[in-house]
Amino acid sequence: MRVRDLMLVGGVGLGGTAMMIGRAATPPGATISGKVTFTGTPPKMKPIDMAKEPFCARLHAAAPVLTENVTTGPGDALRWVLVYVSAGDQGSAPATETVRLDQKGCQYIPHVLVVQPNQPLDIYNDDSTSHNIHPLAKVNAEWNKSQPIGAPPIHAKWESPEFIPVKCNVHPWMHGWHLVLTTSHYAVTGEDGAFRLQGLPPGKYTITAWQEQFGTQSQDVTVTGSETKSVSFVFKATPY
Amino acid sequence: MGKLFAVVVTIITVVSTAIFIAHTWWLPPDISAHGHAIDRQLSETMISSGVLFVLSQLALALFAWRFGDREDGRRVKPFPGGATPMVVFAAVLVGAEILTLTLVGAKVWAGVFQTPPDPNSLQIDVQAEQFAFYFRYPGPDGRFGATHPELINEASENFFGLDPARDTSARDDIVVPTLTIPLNRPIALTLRAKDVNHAFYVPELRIQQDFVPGLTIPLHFTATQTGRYEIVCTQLCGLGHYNMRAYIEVLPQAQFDQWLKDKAAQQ
Amino acid sequence: MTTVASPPAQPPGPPTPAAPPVVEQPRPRPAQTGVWIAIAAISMTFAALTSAMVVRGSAAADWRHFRLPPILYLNTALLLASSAVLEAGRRRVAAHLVWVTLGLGLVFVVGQVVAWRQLVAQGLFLATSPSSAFFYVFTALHGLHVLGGLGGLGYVLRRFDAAGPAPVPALGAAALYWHFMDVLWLCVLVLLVLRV
Amino acid sequence: MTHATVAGAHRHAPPQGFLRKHVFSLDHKVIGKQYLDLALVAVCTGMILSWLMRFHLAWPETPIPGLAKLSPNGAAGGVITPEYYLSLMTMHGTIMVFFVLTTAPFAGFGNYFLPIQVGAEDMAFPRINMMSFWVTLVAFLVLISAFVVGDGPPLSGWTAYAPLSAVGKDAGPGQGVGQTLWAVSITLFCVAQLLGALNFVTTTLDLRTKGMSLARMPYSTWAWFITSVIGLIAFAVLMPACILLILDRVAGTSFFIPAGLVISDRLQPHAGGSPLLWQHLFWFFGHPEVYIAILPGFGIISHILPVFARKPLLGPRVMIACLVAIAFLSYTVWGHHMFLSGMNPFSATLFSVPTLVITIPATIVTLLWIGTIYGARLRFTTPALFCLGFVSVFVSGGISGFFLAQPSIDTYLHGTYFVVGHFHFVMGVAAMFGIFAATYFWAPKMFGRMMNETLGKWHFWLTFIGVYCVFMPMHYLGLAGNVRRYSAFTDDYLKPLIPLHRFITVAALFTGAAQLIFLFNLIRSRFRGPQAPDNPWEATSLEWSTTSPPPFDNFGGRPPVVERGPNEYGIGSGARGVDYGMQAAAARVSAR
Repeated sequence: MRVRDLMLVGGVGLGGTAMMIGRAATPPGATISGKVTFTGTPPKMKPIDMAKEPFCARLHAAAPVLTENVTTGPGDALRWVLVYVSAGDQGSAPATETVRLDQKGCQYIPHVLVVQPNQPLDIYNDDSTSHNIHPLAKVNAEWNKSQPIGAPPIHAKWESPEFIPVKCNVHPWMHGWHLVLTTSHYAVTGEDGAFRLQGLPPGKYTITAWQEQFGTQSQDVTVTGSETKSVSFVFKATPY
Repeated sequence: MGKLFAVVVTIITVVSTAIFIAHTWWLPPDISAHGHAIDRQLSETMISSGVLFVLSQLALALFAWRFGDREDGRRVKPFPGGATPMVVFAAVLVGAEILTLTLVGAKVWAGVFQTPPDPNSLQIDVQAEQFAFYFRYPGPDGRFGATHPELINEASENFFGLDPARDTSARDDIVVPTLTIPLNRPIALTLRAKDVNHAFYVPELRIQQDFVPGLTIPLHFTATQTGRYEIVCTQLCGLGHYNMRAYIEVLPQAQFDQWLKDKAAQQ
Repeated sequence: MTTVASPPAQPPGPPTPAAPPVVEQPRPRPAQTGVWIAIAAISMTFAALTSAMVVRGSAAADWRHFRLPPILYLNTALLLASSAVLEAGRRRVAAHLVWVTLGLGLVFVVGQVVAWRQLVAQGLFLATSPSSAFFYVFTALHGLHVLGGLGGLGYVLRRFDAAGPAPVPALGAAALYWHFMDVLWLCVLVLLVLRV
Repeated sequence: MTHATVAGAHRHAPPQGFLRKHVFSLDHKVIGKQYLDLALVAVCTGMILSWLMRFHLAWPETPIPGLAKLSPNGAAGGVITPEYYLSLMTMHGTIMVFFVLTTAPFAGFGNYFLPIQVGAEDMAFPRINMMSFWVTLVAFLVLISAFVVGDGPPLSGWTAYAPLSAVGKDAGPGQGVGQTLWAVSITLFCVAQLLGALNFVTTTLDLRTKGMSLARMPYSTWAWFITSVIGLIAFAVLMPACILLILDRVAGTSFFIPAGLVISDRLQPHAGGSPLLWQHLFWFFGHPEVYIAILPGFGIISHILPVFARKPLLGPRVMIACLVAIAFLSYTVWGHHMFLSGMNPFSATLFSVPTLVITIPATIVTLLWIGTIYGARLRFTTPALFCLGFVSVFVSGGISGFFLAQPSIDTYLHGTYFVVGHFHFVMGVAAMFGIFAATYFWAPKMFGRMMNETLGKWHFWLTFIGVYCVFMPMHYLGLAGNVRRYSAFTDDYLKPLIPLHRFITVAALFTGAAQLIFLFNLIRSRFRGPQAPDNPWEATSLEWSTTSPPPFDNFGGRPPVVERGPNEYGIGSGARGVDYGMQAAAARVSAR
């Protein structure tokens, strides 16, 4: 049971980004793909010192975890950027598969998690320490629950679209996002800043990119048939 | 029944006292310059109140043993001398003890909390928050940047609400979750709370002080032994109270200087 | 309060044969005593609030001074008048004067509400500043106690209507309480004038 | 005052019908029993909460069977979350301090026996008396409702330090609706106790029967009287403090919340308030509250001990002087809870002196009890055993006060289990022993039947040994620096102490289980067991001059005339037979 859980976590941790980019194996319709980058000097990704929680500090003794509010990759790529269809989507069947959020090594995995309204969300504590999950929701109902060692997963769902910052009250550095979207056409950029929205019926769409610190940018795109269009977003970064 | 009571009270008294005397559970070794005075005060109180404790419990036990009703029509005996001599005796005895404890204790207390810090102290800014401590050193420029609560952003590790964009003195401030201090050098902390009440407690340092939101509270001490100790919060601050801790790392002066240099380079 | 009439406790032993003569004492009046005790407790409550106000005001950068609504002085006059009427009513044991007091007391409470509305019109709400907060707390708490006093007067009037002798002790107790409401209000007013 | 039958206002006809007789009764005896029943429900609740806490401390990761169903929010899968632990702790403290330690010895027994002991027919204001009980009940229900409303019960402790208690739900689960309910409940409780104290003081001053001078009042009456004077001042301060707290929470004021607080990543919209103001107001109430809990115990012990020692209390006037001195001093020491709070360190010394001075009357009181036993003819009944146990645990708890009263030592011991051990001994266990002694002593009078002595003695021995096993080790934990109010001991230096915690937990579970004997005995003796005679213990005070239980107006329309003080034991030749003189001649009244 425990072993299987851990393997599952590992799987999600490694493959999470890939899963989110390609949700299904090339569905029919058009594709919008591209890359999110920045110009200017972004803030430093600072090492997080988890000395307060010896269990987690030991896990990251060799290589400290870095802050994730602005995560950059090679080629000025920006990671953890949400790209989604903000207008023009004709609607799709509600998502029913369970999304999983892990607390592992005193980090939220994934840092940015996308769900659709009422999609089941299971929250696991994989650490040998107690965690607390406090989504600072404004539109949805805010809650604040601890998950001690040995407690079962928390089953949650979000009812309305909202970008919800999530924090752990016990570990000040633990921050993540729950993004509740009505559309099923979305992607979260990986280390290379790339994204890919697939299976779009012909039509005119507004594509929006959202980064937690730099805000949003939008572009209108019209697609026909099964063409692939390329769109890119560039955020202006400041060091502080 | 009276004899049983006497035996039970005696056993309880003897066992309780023996554990105190044997120091089975006792204070951790003192690593502070001022702690020996507190320890002495504690020991003196322990001895004088221990004597009172044992005497009263044993008197209670003895009287319960001796003065049970044997239904023999014996007359009750009044307490020798009545209440007055005993009351006067007790008042004088306890009064003298109080007087001694107050005079000595007030001096100990004043030595810790009512003296100004040494002017050569190392200044460190401490912020307590739900549920962690963060420590700030002024950096190479020797100045602390101003704090702005509205700029506090834990996601980017800006725990103090510094404004490096506009405030250059804030750029080199060193912020760490472990209180690293040099050996035998007076340390002057300024305690500030970000959200609710907290407390700073290091048993080995024999020091404890609350953080109060809205107040800046000074606290100073000198550590006399190297090592790694725990700082814990003793003022109920919310759900993570039990897990609110930090470590204090006492280093020899040279190692401390090196540590500070390394940290400054990382900023 | 009354004094001890009986002999002091005796030492153990047979009771003294000749008990000293029992002196006739005035009948105890629990209602009066109760009101005195209530006065002590209420004074303590307002003292606590006053000290809270002093502490809170001593270091506050957010303390906003404002002018008290002038109607307060009219209300003060009304309350003092009502007390005078009640005192006359108590001495003559006259129910109609108690009715007048009841009316004046009601007008006082309404007047206090008008004072609140005037403050609200100036944009001074409960949470605007500690000064306005204390103003509302003091006046509301005093108003509640006045309403309690009105209840007491109502009880006295009901006793007047019932058969039997006039409720002199109850009237005396109610009057004592009512006068205390005056004194309390004057203290509160002085405090507000000085601090707010 | 001397004329007992004071006047028409209090003389009311016996009530008819079940509701008027047993529920909405104006009879002080019924109200006293209602208070005691409320305290019984409260103490069971509070003890179950402490069991859950103790279990969690010893085995933090072990699920508690059934708890997941009872509280799916606080203990998913049966494992208590840290916030739920703090909620349990907050509710345990609040319930025990307010609804047990204030309600039972003061409001409960006081209501029942104060009027009888002074020879009155009822309280001075029966209607206010009834209201006082019902407001207390509502306060209790409001508090308990926090378990089922909103995010659960509050978690800021029974002291509810601001700003944690004042900022609302950002401060954690239970700090929303739950904390507001707490503040409302305590406000109501203050109102109820003020009304109750008003009655107690007036009754004592005005309704004493013929011959009942102040000097002839039993010590329990004195203690209730002094306690109600303390209560009048203390609750009159806590009530406005709670009102200000409620306003901070619901109306956006800033009495206790300073500017610039960032809680749960949100800058709080408050400015300028003073958290220390709450602490001062709270402890100005809070320290006297300790004496509200324990002084009735002093009175009860001083009242009962001579009965079973068959000897007058040593130094009766000194005893009363000490009670008055303690009551007075209790208002000068509140700052000793705040030595390390950030107030001016100089004032710590000022508060430390009266705190230490209080030990003088407390020591004298203890010595008077011990001196009373000297040369006595002790009858070891259950109430007598609880009196002796009271003296023992009071000594144990009082001694540790010497340490905490000194700021220099408090620097180390503040906020540790040493404090927990201290106040549980001195105000928890000692006050409970007072309640037990009172229950065994007065149950025959209240219910007309004797309680079972064998069960009572088992109850005493298990409890007496049990509380020492629970609370004495807490002093050792405190010396080792074990911090209180922690839901788990994850710190390195605390881990070696966990075995001692397990010992305490096992002892607490056993001691708690021993209380079932008491509960069984108490309930059984309402229906079974030998009928109680009027004066089964051969005691002197007025309650023993009337029937068991007393009639509606206490003395069957013939108020007693008091001829002696309450202290007339061990008189006469010493031969078998009557060795005591009753305060008033026993007048057999017709039981209704």
